[in-house]
Amino acid sequence: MGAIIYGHFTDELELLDAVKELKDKGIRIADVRTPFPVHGLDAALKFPRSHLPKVAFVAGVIGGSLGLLFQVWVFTKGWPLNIGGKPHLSLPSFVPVTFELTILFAAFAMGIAFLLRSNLGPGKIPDILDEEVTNDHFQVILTVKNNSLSEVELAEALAATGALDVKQVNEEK
Amino acid sequence: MKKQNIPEPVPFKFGKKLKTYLGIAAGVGLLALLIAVFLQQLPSERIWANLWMNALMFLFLGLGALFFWTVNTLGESTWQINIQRIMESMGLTIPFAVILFIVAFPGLKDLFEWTHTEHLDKILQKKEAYLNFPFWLFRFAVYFGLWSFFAFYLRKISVKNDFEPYEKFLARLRATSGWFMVIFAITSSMAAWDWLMSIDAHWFSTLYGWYIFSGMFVSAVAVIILITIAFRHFGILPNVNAEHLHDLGKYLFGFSIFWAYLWISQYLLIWYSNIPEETVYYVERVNNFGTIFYVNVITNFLFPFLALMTRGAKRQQLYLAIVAVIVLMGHYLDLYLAIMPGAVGRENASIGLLEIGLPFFYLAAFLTLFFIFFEKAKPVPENHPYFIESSDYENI
Amino acid sequence: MSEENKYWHILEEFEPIKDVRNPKGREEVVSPTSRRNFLKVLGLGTASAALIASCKRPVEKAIPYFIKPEEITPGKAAYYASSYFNQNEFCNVLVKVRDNRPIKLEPNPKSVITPNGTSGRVQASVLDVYNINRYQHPKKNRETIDWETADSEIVSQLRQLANEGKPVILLTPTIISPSTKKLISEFTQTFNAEWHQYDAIPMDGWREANNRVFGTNSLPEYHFEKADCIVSVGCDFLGTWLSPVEFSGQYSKRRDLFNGDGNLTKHYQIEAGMSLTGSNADMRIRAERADYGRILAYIYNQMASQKGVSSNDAPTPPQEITQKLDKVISDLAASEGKSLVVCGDNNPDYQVLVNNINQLLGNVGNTILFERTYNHFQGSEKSLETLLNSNPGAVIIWDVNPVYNHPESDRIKAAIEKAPLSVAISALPDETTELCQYILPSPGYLECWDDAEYKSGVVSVLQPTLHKLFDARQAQESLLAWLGDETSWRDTIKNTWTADYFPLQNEQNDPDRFWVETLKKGELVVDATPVSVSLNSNEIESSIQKINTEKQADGITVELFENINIGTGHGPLNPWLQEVPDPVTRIAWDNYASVAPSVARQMGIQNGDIVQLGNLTIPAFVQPGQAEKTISIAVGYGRKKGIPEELITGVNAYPLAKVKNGFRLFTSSGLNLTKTGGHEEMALVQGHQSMEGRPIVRESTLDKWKENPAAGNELHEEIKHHHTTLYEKHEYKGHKWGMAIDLNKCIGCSACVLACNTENNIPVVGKKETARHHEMHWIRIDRYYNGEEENPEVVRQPVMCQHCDNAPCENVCPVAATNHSSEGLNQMAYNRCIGTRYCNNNCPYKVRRFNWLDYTGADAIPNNRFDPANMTLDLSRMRHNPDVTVRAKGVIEKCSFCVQRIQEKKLTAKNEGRQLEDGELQPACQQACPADAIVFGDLNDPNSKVSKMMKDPRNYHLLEELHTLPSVGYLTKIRNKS
Amino acid sequence: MHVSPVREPLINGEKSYSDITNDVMAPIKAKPGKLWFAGLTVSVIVMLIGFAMIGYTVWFGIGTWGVNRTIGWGWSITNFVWWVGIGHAGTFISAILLLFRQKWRTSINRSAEAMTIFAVMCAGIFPLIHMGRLPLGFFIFPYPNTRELWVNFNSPLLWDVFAITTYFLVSLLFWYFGLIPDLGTIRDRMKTLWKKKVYNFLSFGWKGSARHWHRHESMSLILAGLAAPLVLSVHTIVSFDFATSVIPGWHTTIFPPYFVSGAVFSGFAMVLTLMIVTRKALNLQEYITVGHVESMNKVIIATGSIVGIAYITELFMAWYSGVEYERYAFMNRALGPYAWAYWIMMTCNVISPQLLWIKKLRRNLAFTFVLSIFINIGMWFERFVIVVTSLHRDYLPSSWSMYKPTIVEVAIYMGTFGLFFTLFFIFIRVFPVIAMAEVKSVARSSARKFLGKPVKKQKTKNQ
Repeated sequence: MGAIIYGHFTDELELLDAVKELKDKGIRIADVRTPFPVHGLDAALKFPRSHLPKVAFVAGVIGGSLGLLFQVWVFTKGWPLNIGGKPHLSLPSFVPVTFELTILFAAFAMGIAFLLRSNLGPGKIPDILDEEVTNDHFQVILTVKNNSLSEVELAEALAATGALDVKQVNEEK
Repeated sequence: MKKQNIPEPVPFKFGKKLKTYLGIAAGVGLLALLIAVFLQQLPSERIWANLWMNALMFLFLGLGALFFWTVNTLGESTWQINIQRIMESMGLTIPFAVILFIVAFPGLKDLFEWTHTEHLDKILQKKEAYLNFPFWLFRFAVYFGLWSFFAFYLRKISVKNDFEPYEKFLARLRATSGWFMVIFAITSSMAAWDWLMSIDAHWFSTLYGWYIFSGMFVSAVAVIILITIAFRHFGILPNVNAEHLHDLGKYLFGFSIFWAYLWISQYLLIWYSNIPEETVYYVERVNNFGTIFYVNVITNFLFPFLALMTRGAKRQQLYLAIVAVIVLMGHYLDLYLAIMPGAVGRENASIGLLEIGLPFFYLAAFLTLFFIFFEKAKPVPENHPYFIESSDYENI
Repeated sequence: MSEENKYWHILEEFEPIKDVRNPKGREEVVSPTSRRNFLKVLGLGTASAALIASCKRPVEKAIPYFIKPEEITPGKAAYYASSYFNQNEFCNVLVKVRDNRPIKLEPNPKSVITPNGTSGRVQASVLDVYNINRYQHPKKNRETIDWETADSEIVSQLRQLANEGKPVILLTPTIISPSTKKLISEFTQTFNAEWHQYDAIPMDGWREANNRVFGTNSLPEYHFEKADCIVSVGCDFLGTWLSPVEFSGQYSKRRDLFNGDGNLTKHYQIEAGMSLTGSNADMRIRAERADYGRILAYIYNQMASQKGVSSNDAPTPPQEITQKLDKVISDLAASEGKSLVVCGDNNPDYQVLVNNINQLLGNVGNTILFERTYNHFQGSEKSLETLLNSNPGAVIIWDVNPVYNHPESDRIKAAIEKAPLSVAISALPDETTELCQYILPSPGYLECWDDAEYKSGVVSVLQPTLHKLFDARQAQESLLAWLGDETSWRDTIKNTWTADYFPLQNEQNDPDRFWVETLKKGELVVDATPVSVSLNSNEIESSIQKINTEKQADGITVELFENINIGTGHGPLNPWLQEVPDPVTRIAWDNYASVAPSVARQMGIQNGDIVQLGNLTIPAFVQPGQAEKTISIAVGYGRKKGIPEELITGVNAYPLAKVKNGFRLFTSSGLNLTKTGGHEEMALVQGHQSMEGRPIVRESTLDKWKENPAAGNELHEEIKHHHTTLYEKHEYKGHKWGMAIDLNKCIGCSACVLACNTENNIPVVGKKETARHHEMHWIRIDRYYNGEEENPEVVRQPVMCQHCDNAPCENVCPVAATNHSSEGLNQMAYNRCIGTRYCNNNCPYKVRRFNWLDYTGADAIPNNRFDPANMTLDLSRMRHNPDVTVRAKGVIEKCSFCVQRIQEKKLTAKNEGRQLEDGELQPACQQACPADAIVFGDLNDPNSKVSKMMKDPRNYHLLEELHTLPSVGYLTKIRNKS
Repeated sequence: MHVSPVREPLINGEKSYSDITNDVMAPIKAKPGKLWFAGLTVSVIVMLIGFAMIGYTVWFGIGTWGVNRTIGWGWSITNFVWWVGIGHAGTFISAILLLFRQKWRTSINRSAEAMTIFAVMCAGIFPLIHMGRLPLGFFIFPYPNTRELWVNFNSPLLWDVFAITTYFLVSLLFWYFGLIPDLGTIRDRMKTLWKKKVYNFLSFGWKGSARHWHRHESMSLILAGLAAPLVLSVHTIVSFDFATSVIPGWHTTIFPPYFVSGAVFSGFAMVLTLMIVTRKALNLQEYITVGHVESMNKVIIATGSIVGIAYITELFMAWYSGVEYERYAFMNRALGPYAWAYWIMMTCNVISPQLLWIKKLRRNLAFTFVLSIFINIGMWFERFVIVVTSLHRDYLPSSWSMYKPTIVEVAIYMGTFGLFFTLFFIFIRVFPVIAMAEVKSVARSSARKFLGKPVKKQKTKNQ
């Protein structure tokens, strides 16, 4: 049922114009694939801001507090040793480890969140329609499923924006 | 973006209303001083220490701004071009700080233990080759001479470019900035030793100069932010947009962290080794100025760190202005903590009318000079080769 | 410790430790280590069991160890009174025995001669028993034989020789054992033998001088503690002369400002090479060795003219010396009857002068007493000469090594080789035993029964503390066997004592009880007949004349001296002793030619450059304070036979000694010093000599101290005043251990270092490793020079872990392997240590030691052991103190304040339900210190000695400006000079 | 986005997007040459010798080194700090320069980051093997053990464990997540099936979707924000190893920022050393241009001058302190037995970079190459001076001594070079040395083709 229509551009400026054009026509764009992050595409596609920074923040807070609390516990409750006459609660000493754990947790939580959210990961097989999108093709993908227009109309609309090689495949599912 | 599309800035007029406000502020400051001297009859060292502290803060704003401008010039960055004239004009106030310092000169004996040459202890005798008044005065003159020269010369090149658009000015600006950077790197540290560290004459810390520098830089950025927001608000700098505020906010955020980094570096190392020759500085502050000691870290690190962490915070002008004001006050407190325990001592030091009121005079003086200089040139260096870049960029 | 039998045991009569709380025989504290080592000993089970039995009754069969002998509580040490005597040094000791093995020697506080401490050599001697190089079986022409064969062959030959009328020579070291003397006289009578005593470094010249002046060749008692003014001409009385341990104690009594009244001795030292004693002097006068005679003559003449006695013409010493001597003379004159002049030279003419000076000063009868006399140094060159000139039929050489240590060793060698029968009785192979047909191994003194009369009327016993490790037999037992006497040697001694000494005392009525009590105490003091002195001042003239005719040879004079660690070089060259650096030069493992700095500069000599002196090639060492025309070389090095290759170090300097007028003199003049161009890396432990103006050792003078007891220590108050801290001190409830070291009393003898080595199982690393600064000593004695290099002042400072309360080392250990105990100890968890050495880097005192290689064999990796001195053999490891962990490769170690002793004594006190007494608890260094310079105790107890010392105005802490808060305090050095 | 015409293009040679892909991928596609094999062989041999010497050290003990009771750390910690320092350039370039919007970073960040990771690997070896008991090294991790003894959180070495581990992991993450799109690019160009599969596995199924890019960019920015203070913290904590102590010459408060600056300084020098050779060997002159070299040289002169000022500050403050130990320590540095090391350090680190004030020299590749090696040497000596000359004469003159490395220490140091270059040789064959996607993203604003600038004759010959 759900056919996929796609075509590509060789210049990101053309792509941007095309996306705007399609959007103006009320056509929903399923995906745009580019060899590099195109400046202004996020806005054109009206992506909301990513939540990854929030993940990083929360994870950092967790990592930092765990690190700090653990150190405090070890030195005041776990086994309060007298080390060099320093106070058991030697907070300045705890700064470096707390800091490092904050960064470690934040970075890895964000990395993992990115992979999960984007469904990426070792061994994932991508649905590649045009191998040149990782080289110099800027590809626009439309689906019938989330558009009210028919396959032909969509293809025409896409071709009208100047897209090259407009093709159609039927989704296997 | 084309140059034509960039809105023309409104030339700034140092109006009467503004002058009146500044006059009132200066009056408040003077009144506080008079009350302190005649009514409260505060101990002389507290009066002198206040004059000294405010003179330093006055200098810091100009010097920090000059540094900010030159470092951005050297880094070939562009975003700051739209607010460059603010920094330039702030830098021009440097020579006037001399007067404020000289006003405090009669109090040097109250401030600096090492000036009492008649009874120096063993350690101070060892330092006498450096810490003696004639040499100190000589260095004072050299620092101000060099800084003033660069402030005026750089400004001259910048303004010239307004009338003779020529690529070469950029090169000269850069070269001069380079020289200034070298001079500044040496003199800023030395000045910090001369004017602040030697108050606690026995104490020493290699990091001290850089620590003071970081505080100075953050204070200057805070003031730049406030002026920028005001000018944007009053339409004097129509090109300034959220992107510029975002960048300024990032600097305030980043360098507050940098300041905290230097603070913890110095404190941690001295705390860790616990050698009396070094701990004496912190023991005095932790024991006798405990509240201020911790409030200092909170206002200057924890507060801006949390307040400016999000993207939105840095782009919201009112919010950013409030943060900047608080951070500026925080660094005033930092300076207080650097000077008072050594110069005044725990018995006599406190924050009262004088400490709160007197800065108004200095702030008014600073702003008056600033407005005078800002008025004298175009609000933006529109012939700067990166001017268009500066008006057309985005933060990710 | 009121009851003495609680203190140490004897084997004769076992008295179990009375313990109220613990049922008898129950183990108290058995650390895992001791249990492990204990099990190891099971391997030796038979021998161990046999040992217990052998002392009481003949062994009939081996007893398995699980039937625990009554006397032994595993994990609990027993102490036996015994004595150490090694040719020229004597000390009463307690032998600490753990699980049947003697592991440590401690001073016997009941001793009248050496109650304070021991020397380093005594401490180290415990290792000699466990020497793998010892002879293990009797031998004939290098073939192992059994004792019966050896005995029958020797006896038949001896009888034959006796019949033939050929002299049988018995050559022994000085024998101070009354029982042995009796036995020898029996032997000489039976076999028509001649008995000669031989000393490696003799004092026969001095005895001769006493004979000439006092009419007796006895060696009198010297009382340094009674002397207000000591003048020593080249005499190292604190290190090696006559009775150094005894003298150190006497000397330090008069250096005590903490207990004392400020009445310090004034000590002048006139010498050529810097000696240990010279480095402690209030004023050291540098003089050429060749000038000693003239100096003594000058002093005598000045003194005589003051006294109105006729003086003799004598050449005066150089003027710069006479100037200084005048002050010496006036000080001597001011303390008549309370002064002491001593000289270390064996030249009888010098000693005649010394005797006369002392006589003029009225010292004889005051500081020099003939009531009791020393019995050692009986050897005489003349006696040896008769031996060499006779044509002996048999030579029995008993534990002396003249082939090595006599300048005319060739003649001795020839005499031995010529003799039809030559027998060596010795524990170890050496140059002399090599030449003998029969070699009869003798055991170490810790395996022996013996007695000793060191001073007349002061008789001590030696008792075995260990079953004989090898098939060895005491020399006395051999003599008994040859005499056909069936009495055991122990019984012979006992018989002597019950016959000779029992009547002289009146404490015990029963002779058997008397014997047992004597063994417990280890010592018996009986009245001695004072030697009568008849003065003869006529000798002086001829002596001065002889000095007058002393040829002033050009060139260099070499003086040979005895080094405090190696001594005469007799015995097994103990690796511990070798590794302890010389207290003056701080060089270990070597001897060298000490050269004056000016000479060295002139000739371009650097430390370690090989120089030639006569036939001797030896590395040079630039020694500040060395006289320009004198070169000092230590004897005792360069032994080659019977020593493992790694331990062969240095050069034999004995050949430079000279026999002159029938006396062996240890100088050699008219030599040339030349550089050979070679170079040798010496194990110099301390490369930098100056304190660089730092307040490390603080000192002042007596006059200033009298005005202000904090003189020289003004910094202490100043620093204390400036002390600030960012965190409060931890509180120490209960005990807080601390140590105070009186720098005025420390003489630098290194006994503490060796005691520490023994107590704490410190590995030996060898010469190369020491040269690479990998030495492992937990305590070191820093030595600094002050003033001009021609004749600097010397200060010393024992430095061990300072147990800082704000320890920089503890902070930085990533794994918390070092931290602070609740009693203020800076403790190391060896098994936690991963060896980052960060702690050592951050220790301002550099007292931490790292196991660079597998020195101990405790490492898990096989085949990587580094053990040049055979210290990790099973045999050597029997000596280990089982209470102290042996550290593995890659682990940091350091002074623990002898925590094992602290724990032991705390437990003892607890079991006895009482408080620990002050002074009861002594770390090994304090215990061994003959000068009482180290005091340990509880700082939380305001009445403890250490607390009081810490409050003394002289007290300071090393590097106190760093606020490390050390638990060790130092008391300033106060020189008696103006 | 407007770009001022006075700016120099970052990519020369009229490159289109696919040109960029092809140029960067060329070394991956091509068969490796003889030189590459020779280099790899030498590196592997040197590395194996180094490993053998490490085995020797672990077997026989640290006594095989020249360190002693006075100088507990010799070459090992010198090398550690040196390698860690070098490992600072990569993350500095990709994180801090990203925050400062320095576009020239895109051409060099990939290889610089790889270098960072390799250098940190080399660095990490030293604190491990300098332990006397390496097999028990796991004690440094706070794991629950039977004695319930944790680690000492007061110890800077422990902080190091956390800092270096975090730095290594986060740098790896940052580097690898940046690689993912480029690995996708390689996957799509690979013809052999197994290679395609391998690269697909490595590229995590990347397909260039705009949503992914959106998140990727957002993540990169935050990662940069996290990595920037991390970079500062790592060498700060390394400096704490010394600065927290009480040893004169070690204990000084300026160490944290000065070490960071020195690290970036040495890191950039190493990047330059490698890049000047690599760009030639891999034919990437048009991507890594003289302009890049000049920019890096500017960073070098800035950081080098900060280091120089720190040296002088230290020296002055030692005098100013009036503390005799401090004064002596610095006198001894400049005039003592190790003065030669001090003056090598001064010459290489402070004096020679000042030549870069001259624009011609900044843009001269041969000069830059030589200078970068000078700086590497100088920075090694800086650490040597700090570690050894401070320790060899500290408080008590009785314990002063000298230090000389043994052949074992030298071989281990060389071995880390072997490891470093082995990894680097493999890296340039397997991964793209230039971040293709990032270069493409700035191409429109910075490539000569898009700027429509005529190719100017380059003045430098040795490009």
